[in-house]
Amino acid sequence: MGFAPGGWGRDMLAATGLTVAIAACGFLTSVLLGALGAAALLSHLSILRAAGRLYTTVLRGIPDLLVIYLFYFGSSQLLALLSGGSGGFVGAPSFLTGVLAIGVVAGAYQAQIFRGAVQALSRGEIEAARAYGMSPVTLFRRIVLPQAVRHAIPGSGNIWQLVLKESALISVIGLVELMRQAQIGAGSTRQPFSFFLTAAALYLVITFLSGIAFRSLEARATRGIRKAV
Amino acid sequence: MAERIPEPVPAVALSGIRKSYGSVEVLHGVSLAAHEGEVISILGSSGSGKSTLLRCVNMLEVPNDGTVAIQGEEIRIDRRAGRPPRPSDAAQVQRLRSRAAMVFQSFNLWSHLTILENIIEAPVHVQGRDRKDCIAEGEALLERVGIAAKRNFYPAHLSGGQQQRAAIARALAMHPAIMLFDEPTSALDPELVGEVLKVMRDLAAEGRTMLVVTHEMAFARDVSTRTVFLHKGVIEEEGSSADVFARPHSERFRQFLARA
Amino acid sequence: MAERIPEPVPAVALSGIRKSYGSVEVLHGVSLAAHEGEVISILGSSGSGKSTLLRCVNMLEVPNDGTVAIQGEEIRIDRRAGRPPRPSDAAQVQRLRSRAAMVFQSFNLWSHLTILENIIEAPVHVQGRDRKDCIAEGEALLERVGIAAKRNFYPAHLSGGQQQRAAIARALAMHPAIMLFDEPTSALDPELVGEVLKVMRDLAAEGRTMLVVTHEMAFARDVSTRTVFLHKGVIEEEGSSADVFARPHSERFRQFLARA
Amino acid sequence: MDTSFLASSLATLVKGIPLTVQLSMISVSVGAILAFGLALMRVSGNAALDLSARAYIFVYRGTPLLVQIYIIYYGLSQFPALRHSFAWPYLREAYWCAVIALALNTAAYSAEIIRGGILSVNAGQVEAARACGMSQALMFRRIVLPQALRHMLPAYGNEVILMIKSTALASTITLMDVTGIAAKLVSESYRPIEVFTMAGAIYLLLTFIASHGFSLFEHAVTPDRRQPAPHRPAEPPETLQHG
Amino acid sequence: EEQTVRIATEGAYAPWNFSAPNGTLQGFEMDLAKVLCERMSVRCEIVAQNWDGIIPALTARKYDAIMAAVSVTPKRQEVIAFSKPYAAGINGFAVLADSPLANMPGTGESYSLDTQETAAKARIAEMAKVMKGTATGVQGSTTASTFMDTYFNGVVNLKEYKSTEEHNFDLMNGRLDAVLANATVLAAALEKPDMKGAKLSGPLFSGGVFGVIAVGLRKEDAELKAKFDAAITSAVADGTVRDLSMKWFKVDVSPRS
Ligand SMILES: Nc1ncnc2c1ncn2[C@@H]1O[C@H](COP(=O)(O)OP(=O)(O)OP(=O)(O)O)[C@@H](O)[C@H]1O
Ligand SMILES: Nc1ncnc2c1ncn2[C@@H]1O[C@H](COP(=O)(O)OP(=O)(O)OP(=O)(O)O)[C@@H](O)[C@H]1O
Ligand SMILES: [Mg+2]
Ligand SMILES: [Mg+2]
Repeated sequence: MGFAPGGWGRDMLAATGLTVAIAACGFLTSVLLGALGAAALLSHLSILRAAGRLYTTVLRGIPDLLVIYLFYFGSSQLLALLSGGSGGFVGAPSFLTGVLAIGVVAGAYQAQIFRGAVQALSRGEIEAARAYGMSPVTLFRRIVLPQAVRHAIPGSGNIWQLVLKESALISVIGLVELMRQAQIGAGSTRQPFSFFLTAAALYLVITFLSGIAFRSLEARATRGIRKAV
Repeated sequence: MAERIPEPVPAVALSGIRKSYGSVEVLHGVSLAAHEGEVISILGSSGSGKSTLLRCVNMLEVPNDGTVAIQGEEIRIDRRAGRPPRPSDAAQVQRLRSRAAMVFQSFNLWSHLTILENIIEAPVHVQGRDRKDCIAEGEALLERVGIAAKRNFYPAHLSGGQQQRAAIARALAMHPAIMLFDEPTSALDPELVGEVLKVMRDLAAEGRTMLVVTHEMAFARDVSTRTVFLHKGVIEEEGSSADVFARPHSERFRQFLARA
Repeated sequence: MAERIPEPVPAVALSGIRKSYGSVEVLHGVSLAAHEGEVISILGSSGSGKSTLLRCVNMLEVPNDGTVAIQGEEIRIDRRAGRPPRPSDAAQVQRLRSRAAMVFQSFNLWSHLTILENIIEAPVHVQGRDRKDCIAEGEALLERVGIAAKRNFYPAHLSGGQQQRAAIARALAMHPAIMLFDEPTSALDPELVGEVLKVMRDLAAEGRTMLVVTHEMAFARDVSTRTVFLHKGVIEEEGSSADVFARPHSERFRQFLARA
Repeated sequence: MDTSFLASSLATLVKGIPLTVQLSMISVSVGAILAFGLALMRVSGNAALDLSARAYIFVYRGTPLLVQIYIIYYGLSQFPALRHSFAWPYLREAYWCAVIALALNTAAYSAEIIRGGILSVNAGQVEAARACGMSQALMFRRIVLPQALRHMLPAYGNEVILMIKSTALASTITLMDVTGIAAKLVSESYRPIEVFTMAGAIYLLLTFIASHGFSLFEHAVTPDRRQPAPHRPAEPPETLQHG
Repeated sequence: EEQTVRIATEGAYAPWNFSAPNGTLQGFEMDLAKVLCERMSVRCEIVAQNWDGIIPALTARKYDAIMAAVSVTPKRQEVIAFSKPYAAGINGFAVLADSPLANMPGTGESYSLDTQETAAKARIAEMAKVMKGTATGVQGSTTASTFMDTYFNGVVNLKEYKSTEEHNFDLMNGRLDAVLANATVLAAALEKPDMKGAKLSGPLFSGGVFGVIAVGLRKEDAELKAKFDAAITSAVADGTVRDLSMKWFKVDVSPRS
């Protein structure tokens, strides 16, 4: 390890950066899809409910690697088909496909978490918002979201951790993120321990920093709430 | 006969309202019209369906049968068989709701917002009014109900009576044409009850239509123009307040008055 | 002088109770003793600290200063500097609490239990009584407050008044020596108010000690043995109910009575 | 698609199901018990307990499960003292290493979920329990946990599903679970898409059973979210009770 | 104009192919790739790719060739094409020096499963007697695992690992009695201090299931295959491959043809 020429520090840090970038974009995607998924699960239209259930069951159910493969090879086949030729590799950019694949999988988990968070809300307060003429969008934005955040944060924090680790799977489509860099280092120097421990430490640093963010979010979301325990 | 004289459009018109929870019907066809500027007291014993009736007016409960019209506009309800009834046109319901403010029996203040934020929430985000104006008005309202000092508190940190007053202020801030009050003075001490009833009397004088579920006989008799007595989901007695209290027709209502 | 006559031990003795939320003190040294069989009404305007005082009796709020004794046993409080005060002996508090049942202003029925389950919960699991007996008794209590038909409903499916009656039944099922009522009739119609006050009168006759926060002047005057008027966290008036209503000393209380 | 290849892969992969199911069930149950303890430590209000639980959760959520498995399986065996201790007969076995690693990992995630459930219980509900003299433990058991459970089920369902899928990492330490067999099939056939699709179908089936079980359970414990049942099963008639 | 050929490698299989810090790829195959590209007069671009996705990405045209110590097997040949071999797969067992397996029959010898099959099988039969019931580790999805499945099926308790380091760990801490792996990789590992006390035991095997190592190509790229074939043939013939092999492995792995 270390930053001297011939040290692996710089590579590990660069890979950490990529990991954070993939995870952050994937997480944002998952929040978006999760919100839509939860809306579908809670909808009074049975067709939307069924769609929500299908989404969460299938994407939570199949191995994530398979989803990534399908996104990557599937999308390149699709692009090749669209561009009409069978020339070279029509690459959907790896980063984008990776982020989408991760976001779609994690979104299925988020959907369940958001559903639970919404169902834990006080019915009375939602009714009050309805009674004051809020549209579903306003209701969601002004009342449901800020309160659901409170219930959703611990679960969502888990999903963030999941996404962070999941980003390691992206290496199969050619991106050198932290875990792949550790494997490269381990295989090249034949010293797996130092590389995996360094990777673990770097993951911990990310967790530590993101933990601060989550805690301040949680503190904000629980303003004015009397704690039960 | 009087064909040329146009009937004034009622602010709220309920007709033949039936409402069931599961297989139990709690409203058995209630009809009621409130004209502009009328104050209607809804009396009745606990569990008689008063809250349910009030909640049918703004579609928090969708009646299984019957119609609701707000200022002449009938709310369209989708009652296809095999599923619970619901409004066909969500936008219509939102529009009509923003003209009818409600004070809930259990207050239902938004727990993540301070009292002042609770009050300006709907005016700013539903009615799209200017935030600054709303704050100024909200503070004036809080002053009026005597909890200005608590404006930056969260609901969980208020006493019951303070919460109820905040809920009343929240409804007033909407400048609604129609007000639905569900026992708005239940948590207040007698002094404050007097205050709040005075506020309601002023609102009545301004010509707002009010439906008030109440246990305050004095209010029903002296302030409201009309009194309705609900019993087991049926209107047992209805008429001008003066009449009803002076000459009650229904045996049940006579009993109710006697015990009060 | 009267050294030989033992002073009866008060069922509840509060002395010098101070309570602050953050930097705001809401009780400024309240002392109050309730002897066995006494019914004390606590009057006061909204926000004067009535609920807070009641909650200090069973340590839901731990006073920042002063002592609380239940049936002669003083609750030990750990008031080390730099952190909020709390009871030193959790077991003691639990024991004393199980002798003092409370009806909350906002009912606080357990939402995951049916009404009957709510009622038998504490008798079975805290007092360790026989489940069958408790069910039989619980059903009798529900009958008495008029909601026997709702025994298998969840609280969310009850009207406000029904919830309040369930909360009263839940407290009664504990056979407590001391009862703490926080506005137990606020959600009830006048008929039921009469019923519930009758129940409370019976309890008083049985010799239970009661502290009742109420806005019902009639109850304070006619049923309670003593009346306390709280104003801004201080007891402004205290005495036998007959005296207090006939010859109020405090100017503030006179005003309160006048406006009621 | 080569259906006969798919069928023969499926037949081989099915042999891995018992191991996958065993690993999931044992680690989820052990993990749940640990998680419960950790969550209690988190909300105990005792600074020392809270901090140690937090540190545990921080480390276990913060590092990849693969690394954890790696450290438990290869790392611990680096210490000769351990190799000569009573624990070695267990730690020697990849099976127990996998169970330990998976259980410790899910404990950290589940603890956060349980904590979230506990925190979402309304303060009034707890006050009512305190007011009637419930001990802390009784209150937890009778009031807080049943309500917390309702709120946390969706997130916990997620965690169990994740766990079922995470058992796949056991294949990295020589265990032949569904994934281990799949990897072997891929290396023999070089048809990853087909093999992984079949393996995926197996995982989908397992997770579907789990998520369906969770929906049923959630439905069963939330009668208060629905309209009251019109006709409850009749209580035994009065005469019978006396008879 | 010069044609560009993109070659994928794993970059984590020292000393065949591995990365230096900052990502530059090195090793036997990297040196060889340079030689081959010169002889084919094409411009080469080398990319690192995780082993797990290395063949699918080739067929998806992400790159044109693989040089990542890929052995030629019939199954792989169903999916992709291979050039002429540039190395032979030579495998051997490593055991602890103080174990009963320390001096298995045939230590120091080497057998080709192609040309000396009967003799090799005789040796294997003798070894099977000693190794019966022992725990043996191999890297999964490699020719080593195929060899064990073919010749030691049911004899030893076979365990599959993700990498050779991992089975080496378990050899050192006593979970395994023996490992079978590519001799070049084992030899490199045995030089490290943490494998002190381990040694090669029994004969080295080549040919047969170990087959040969060649450039992986898409089946339809016949023209590119022809170019690689020509370049490899010349590099083997003039001893370049042998020189590179001696430089990186200290043994000659160049294919005998
Ligand atoms: N958790 C809290 N944090 C801060 N202030 C509080 C909190 N609880 C109560 N207060 C304040 O303490 C004062 C007394 O409250 P309390 O609930 O005792 O009033 P009350 O006499 O019961 O009034 P009401 O009749 O309206 O119920 C009020 O001004 C209230 O705003
Ligand atoms: N969600 C529900 N599910 C089932 N039954 C309900 C539900 N809501 C109300 N009810 C029942 O409907 C009846 C009428 O309730 P409602 O709340 O309208 O009474 P109310 O007249 O307002 O009584 P109160 O004066 O006690 O508030 C009650 O018997 C109640 O139990
Ligand atoms: Mg009501
Ligand atoms: Mg109060």
